[in-house]
Amino acid sequence: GCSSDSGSDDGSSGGSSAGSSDDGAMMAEGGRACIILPDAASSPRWENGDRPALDEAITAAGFEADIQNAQGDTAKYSTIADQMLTQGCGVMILVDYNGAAVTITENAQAQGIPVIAYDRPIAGADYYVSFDNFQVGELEGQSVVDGLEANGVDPAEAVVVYIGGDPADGNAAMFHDGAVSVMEAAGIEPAAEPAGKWDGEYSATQFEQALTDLGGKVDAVWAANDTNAAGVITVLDKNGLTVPVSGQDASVAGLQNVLLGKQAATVYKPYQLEAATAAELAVALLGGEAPEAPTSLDDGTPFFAETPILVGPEDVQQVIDDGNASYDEICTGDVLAACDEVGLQPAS
Amino acid sequence: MTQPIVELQGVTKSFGPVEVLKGVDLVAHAGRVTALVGDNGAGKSTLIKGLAGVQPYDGGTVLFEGEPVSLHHPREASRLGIEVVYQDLALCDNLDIVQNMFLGREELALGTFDEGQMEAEAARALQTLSVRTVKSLRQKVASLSGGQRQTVAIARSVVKKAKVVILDEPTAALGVAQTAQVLELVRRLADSGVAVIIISHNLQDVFAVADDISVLYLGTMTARLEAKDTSRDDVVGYITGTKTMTEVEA
Amino acid sequence: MTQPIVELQGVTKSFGPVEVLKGVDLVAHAGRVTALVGDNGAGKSTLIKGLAGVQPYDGGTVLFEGEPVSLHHPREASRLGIEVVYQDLALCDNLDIVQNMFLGREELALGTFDEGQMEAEAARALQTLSVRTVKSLRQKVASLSGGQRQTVAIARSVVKKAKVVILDEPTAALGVAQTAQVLELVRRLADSGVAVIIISHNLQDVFAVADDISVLYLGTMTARLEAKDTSRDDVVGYITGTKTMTEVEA
Amino acid sequence: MSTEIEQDEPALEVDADAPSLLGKGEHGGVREAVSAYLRRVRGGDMGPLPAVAGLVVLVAIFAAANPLFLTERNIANLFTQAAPLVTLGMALVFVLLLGEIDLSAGVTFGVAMGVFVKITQPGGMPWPLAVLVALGIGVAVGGTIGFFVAKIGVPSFVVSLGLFLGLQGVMLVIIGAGGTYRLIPEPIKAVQNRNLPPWAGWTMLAVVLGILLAVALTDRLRRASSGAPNAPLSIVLAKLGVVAVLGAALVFYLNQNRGTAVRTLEGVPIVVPVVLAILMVGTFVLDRTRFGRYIYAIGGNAEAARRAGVNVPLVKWSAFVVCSMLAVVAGFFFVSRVGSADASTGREIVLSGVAAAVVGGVSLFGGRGRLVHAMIGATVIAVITNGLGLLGFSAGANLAVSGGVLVLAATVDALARKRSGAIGV
Amino acid sequence: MSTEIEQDEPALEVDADAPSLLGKGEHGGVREAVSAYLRRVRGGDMGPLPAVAGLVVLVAIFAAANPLFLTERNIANLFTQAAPLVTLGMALVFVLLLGEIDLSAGVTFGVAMGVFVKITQPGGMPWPLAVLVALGIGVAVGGTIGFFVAKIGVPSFVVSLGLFLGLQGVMLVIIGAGGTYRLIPEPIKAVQNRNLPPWAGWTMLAVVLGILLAVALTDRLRRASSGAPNAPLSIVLAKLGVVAVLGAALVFYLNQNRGTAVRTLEGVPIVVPVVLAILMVGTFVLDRTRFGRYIYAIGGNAEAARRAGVNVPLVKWSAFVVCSMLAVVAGFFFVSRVGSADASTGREIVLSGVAAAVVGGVSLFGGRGRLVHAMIGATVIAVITNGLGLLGFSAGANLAVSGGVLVLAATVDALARKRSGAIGV
Ligand SMILES: Nc1ncnc2c1ncn2[C@@H]1O[C@H](COP(=O)(O)OP(=O)(O)OP(=O)(O)O)[C@@H](O)[C@H]1O
Ligand SMILES: Nc1ncnc2c1ncn2[C@@H]1O[C@H](COP(=O)(O)OP(=O)(O)OP(=O)(O)O)[C@@H](O)[C@H]1O
Ligand SMILES: [Mg+2]
Ligand SMILES: [Mg+2]
Repeated sequence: GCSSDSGSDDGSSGGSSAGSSDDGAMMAEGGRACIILPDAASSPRWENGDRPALDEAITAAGFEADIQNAQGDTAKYSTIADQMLTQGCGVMILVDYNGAAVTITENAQAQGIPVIAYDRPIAGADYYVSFDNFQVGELEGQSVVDGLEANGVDPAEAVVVYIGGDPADGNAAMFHDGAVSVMEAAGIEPAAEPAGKWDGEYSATQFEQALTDLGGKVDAVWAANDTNAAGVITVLDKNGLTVPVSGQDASVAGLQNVLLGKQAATVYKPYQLEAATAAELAVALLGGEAPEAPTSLDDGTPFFAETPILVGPEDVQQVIDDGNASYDEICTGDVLAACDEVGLQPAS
Repeated sequence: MTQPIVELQGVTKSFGPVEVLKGVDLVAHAGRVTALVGDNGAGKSTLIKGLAGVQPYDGGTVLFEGEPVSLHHPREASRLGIEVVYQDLALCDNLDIVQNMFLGREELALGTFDEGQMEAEAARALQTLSVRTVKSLRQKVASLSGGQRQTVAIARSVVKKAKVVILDEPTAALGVAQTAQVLELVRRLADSGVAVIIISHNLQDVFAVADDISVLYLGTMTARLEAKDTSRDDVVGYITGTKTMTEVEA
Repeated sequence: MTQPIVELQGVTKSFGPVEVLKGVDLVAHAGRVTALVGDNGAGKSTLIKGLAGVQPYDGGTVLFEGEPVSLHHPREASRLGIEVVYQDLALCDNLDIVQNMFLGREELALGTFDEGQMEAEAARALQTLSVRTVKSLRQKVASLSGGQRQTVAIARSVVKKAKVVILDEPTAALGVAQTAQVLELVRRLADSGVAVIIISHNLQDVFAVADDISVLYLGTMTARLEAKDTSRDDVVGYITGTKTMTEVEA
Repeated sequence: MSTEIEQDEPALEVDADAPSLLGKGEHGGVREAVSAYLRRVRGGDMGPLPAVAGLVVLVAIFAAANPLFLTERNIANLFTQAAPLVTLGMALVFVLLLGEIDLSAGVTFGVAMGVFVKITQPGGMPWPLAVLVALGIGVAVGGTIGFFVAKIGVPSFVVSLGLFLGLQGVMLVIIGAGGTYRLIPEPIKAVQNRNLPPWAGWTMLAVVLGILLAVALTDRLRRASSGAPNAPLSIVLAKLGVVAVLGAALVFYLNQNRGTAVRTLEGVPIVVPVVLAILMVGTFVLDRTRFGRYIYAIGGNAEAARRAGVNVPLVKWSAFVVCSMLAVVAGFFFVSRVGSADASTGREIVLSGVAAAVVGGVSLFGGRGRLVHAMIGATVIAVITNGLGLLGFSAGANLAVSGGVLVLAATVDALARKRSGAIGV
Repeated sequence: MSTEIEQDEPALEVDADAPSLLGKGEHGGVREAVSAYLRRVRGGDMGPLPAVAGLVVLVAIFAAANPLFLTERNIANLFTQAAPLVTLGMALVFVLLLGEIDLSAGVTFGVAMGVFVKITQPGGMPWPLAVLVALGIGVAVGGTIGFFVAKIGVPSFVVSLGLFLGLQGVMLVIIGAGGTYRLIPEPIKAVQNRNLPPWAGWTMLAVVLGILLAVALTDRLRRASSGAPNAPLSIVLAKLGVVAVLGAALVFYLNQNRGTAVRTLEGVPIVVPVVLAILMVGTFVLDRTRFGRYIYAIGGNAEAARRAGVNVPLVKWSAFVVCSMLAVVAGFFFVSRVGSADASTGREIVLSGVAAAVVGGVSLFGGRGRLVHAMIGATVIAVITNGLGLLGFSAGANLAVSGGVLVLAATVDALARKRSGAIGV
């Protein structure tokens, strides 16, 4: 395992190598934070949320941030890492994509560069900063269970369909396991669990077929994210049904569906928290310190855990206040009435 | 003699390092059949592809009815009234006989195809050419015999009224009766005032139908003769390069 | 007469609804040139494609040196020593002259191609056929003239020693000199003991070279003649169907 | 021995010995027509028959595996599920016929839908205007691909792959923060989620039959007036009869109530007549206009078409524009089903669209295929997804079975064509 | 007038008037060879020249945009980054030359790597055996596709799309949802992550030059012995000289220390000689064996090849097997770089592989292209990714620029070919 001590050593050796370099371009090495984001399409947060947040925090501390996106391609991921290491890094913040970050972590550490695993665990990383994805799943499961109870349906009797994410994605497995742990505890058995994908249309078709198979009866749907939930909700609408549907990401459509009562809740992960922690940690490492983490993972990796938030209609205001959604985008047309009902305001 | 309808002056064409036409002159008169003969690879097909706009010449001048014209696209040749039957036939295998015959010149009525009209015209054109064994006008040309394909290509050139008709070895794959019909067709086209240029290796056919004979030898025009003033042996001599001449006035 | 090397008995072939060969008999003897003539679309090419294994017959028997054989694939024909020049030439445009001539019969040495050997043989074969205008043996056949392509296809059939050589309209695109060379080649092949079957519409060529003449009319064999016993007009009569006969013993 | 005809054209002498080919091999009544068709099929001219056979087999298997498969409800699902792919497949036919491909068709509609959904958020543009904007994006993308392919001669695989990447970038910029946008305009939502009232279903059928009859009769009149023979009227009526019976069965079936006890759900989904209209107009264009004819000609032999005076670059360019525009229409069906658009809309679908066309019998090498082939092929693929969805396999099994069934469906087609020994020459 | 030659074959009479074509148009020294080459290029026989030109332009642009681009370190990165795509591109050339496609090549190596990584977990199989298993998976997949394409006649687009889906399902079963396995065997890791010692780099160069020289000299001897003329020795030496100079420059460059002060990093990455070996063996097979010649012949005119006695189904089948096996090799380079395999390994790469080949000048319609074209095309694509990676664009801009540059690279190629007016026939 990597103790925080070794992180400190690595940090200083990175700094010394920068000092010894006579190449002007290499001067930045000690002061550069290299950040790789996984993709752009699965969730808007990476490009629109994390990128500016990390960039701002690190730049404000007087360091340089090199942020790139692997666009869902493991080979590209490695290429980007090579390019970053070519330019020199003082610290790396990696969001793993399908295991691509493992070797990069080793390579970076071999060059004395500490690695922060961001949002997704990486075996052998020096630090792990993340929302707890299992907990995200638990919250989703909780929203389904609560929704059923609010409708007066006994979870043990309820017809619940599971619409998961891409099975090749490690996080999808964690969301699933988290959700199942809660739902199972409440006595829910999946009535159908069709093949999943991070894809609204595919989810719509799969849900429609499951619904047909169930004779048109469903009491709740566990959907792994807002996009999948949107596909499910369209099919429910078409069939004149309204049942609790879970989701995550607090996307515009997700929040609107929550306000309209078509989606029970969406799990909100204010990545600013995550980004702020990671940036703070990176800045400390760049400055040669080795901060202590509050907890650690099973394998001993120091872990800074952030807590996800379940957002029902009443909690949408917080998302808006955080600047992670805009009142103008959400409260339009048919949603406006629902906004007024819960008294939503534009962010101050 | 009257002004030629087509006159090529010093046209040249190279493919990369290979010079195929080395400054060729050619004239064709309305109402006359001009035979273009020459050895394999002499450049005959290249010469007429230039005239058809399919493979533009690199240099030289083309006069049409005395005016210099640009021929950089088949449509330009078509607009001037030049119709060509290519040696490689250039048919669309996936289309049927009628569709091929009218490609690029479909008969429209009410904005859509007038299939009946086209079928009737196609039937007449093929009958003219003594076609007996074709099963249906709606047969795809991919399934035609060699001679049948050639007949379709020739028929293509007569369904539209042209000023100049160029036929590149039109009878190569044809049977006895069909060859006779094509030669008769050529004669009649010329008699009706069309300038016909015919390429053939069959000197018997050439003498049967041609008024003028131009001989191409390794990319240069070595002889321009009137058919009635020359003999088979003479022409063979020019073709094989054993005879040369200073150009006659055609 | 001796046993024929190839004997077809009542072969039939249909394309969907269209019956093209309606029970055709044909014999070819070693050392003799058999001409196969007939109108366009009579079924000549279909007949020899069956013999080449390219388009197997639907019915009938093929005897090779007296033994019934199966011909369902070109390789089977090739193994029997049957070489064919197809009317549509069947060359690979993206390969050069040498590569085409030796396709399927490459000369190997040390497990890899012996290019020098192949070039030398190709050069000799083309020289035999009076080829003058080809620029290089390494030219892609896509860039050859019609006659040059045909010469390459013919040369293909002579670089390998065969028992039966079938030529489908081999001189259609050839010039005067090349045609003469091909006819001479045919004669010499036969003289060296090969059975040659030649399809041609040029009756002059047929009479110049053939020993036997078989006439196909609308998918049936209407005449089998010895060239020396018949005349051009007779043959034309059989081809166009104005004359019919009970079969002669060939 | 020969007669002379006086006419405008250079005098032609007809060989009286030679028969006129007019109408040869095209006579006979219904019975003759049927037996001629059967002979044609045996002769290798299969058309979409193998795909239809594959479809029937698939339907039979799924129906046996799950009795719900053939319920009115599932059949209605099938129509709406298949609509985007059917339309995308038809769009691709226009470029596949040329021997080209458009890998960007999916993201093209993704971008168009991203823009559409965003500009029709409440307070935005009126939806009919936004529809035009979306179609305009289709034209722009298709025009760009067409320009590079037709004018510059870049292989369409590379151009459209470049756009596949590039447009995803554009998409990210358009969709931006907020990620997923809900589809607002009700009429667009209705396309996939509402049904025609029962009477309108019957009207639709009547209109279709009327158009088919009118076209057939006009044709006959015109042919008669130019002296070309017509097939017997009985054949035309028999064909129409078959369409009428199948159509009536379908409309009747879909007009049954497939809702729950509390909520009726009946009628033909609105998307059906829209797709039918596209099919009919598109088929008309491909079969009866110069543009369509030239697409086939270029696909068969581009050089021959060029020599015949066809403006090959223009036709190619236009085909790409048509493809992208129809892809945008497919996009409308897509978002109408999903109810929202996000940055990944349309990224996955294009290979399925090409596969749909190919399974239906369209050749990737150009020159062979019809719109209805793409429709049937897309239906095959939609049935696979639909049927497997009912069976509730795990993701791994689902993928493996989908792939296997796709190959098998294509095998039926290939074997049928092979057995019939269709050799081109 | 004519002379007679005595020989085994039927006596042929040579026309003494006709010139012998032997060696025609192939004489001359270095100067003539260069000018003949230039004329050939002007005449439209461009080979990979446009792709090379595009590459040079790209390199110049990126070098101007970021001074780090041309550092030893980045060049070394480029080689290892490009290796999987280069190998996959070369694999695909075997089927593209036939006019076929293999959309499953990426997931094929995904499955093979999934299995490989799993069975070589500590306590598992020894890695050399596991390598054979992985290659065996390649043979099995290629054999399956080849069977459906060559024997049954299903279009390869559909078969390989079916396998693309199906193998992803297999992957999920092997790896398990969400699982990631680390690559354990050091030798496989070393391929992409370790370098040859400097002396070995020079040895590699010497071996390559030695092989090229030996082949050239054997050829000359053989040609001379059959009486065929040889090009002047000076040309052979000049060509070898060019290879030697470029190779030496590269080896020298890569032998510089590109590590940090504390850790030296120098030498040619191990993957380079491996890829070179594949290139040379593959080129040998395509140029000098029947199998290779028949692949070109089938791609040019399958019917002509069949009539020439080529066993078309067998050659096609084998080409698919070779393609899948080489794809597995690409997979080794891929996992060696990434360090782990999961259920999505190889899912995205195949279109880039095809694009690499096409950008390099391989025709999608078959019959035209060489392995080195795929190598150059893949390098173009790798340079795009590498260069943009140094510039640090946002995801949207990065995608948009990649797509645009890809189209531009292909445009260079198309314009070059067009300007030279290369028209077939
Ligand atoms: N695209 C091309 N590239 C290179 N050379 C070509 C090309 N097209 C034709 N040639 C060469 O140009 C010469 C003339 O060809 P052309 O087709 O004009 O001959 P031709 O007189 O029609 O012969 P034939 O009687 O055999 O048809 C030939 O040597 C041929 O090889
Ligand atoms: N694949 C096919 N499908 C349908 N009909 C075919 C096919 N191939 C040939 N035919 C028909 O079979 C008949 C005989 O064709 P074939 O090519 O054998 O004629 P041929 O005697 O060689 O004529 P030609 O002298 O014109 O070359 C023709 O009517 C032709 O249309
Ligand atoms: Mg010619
Ligand atoms: Mg024939």
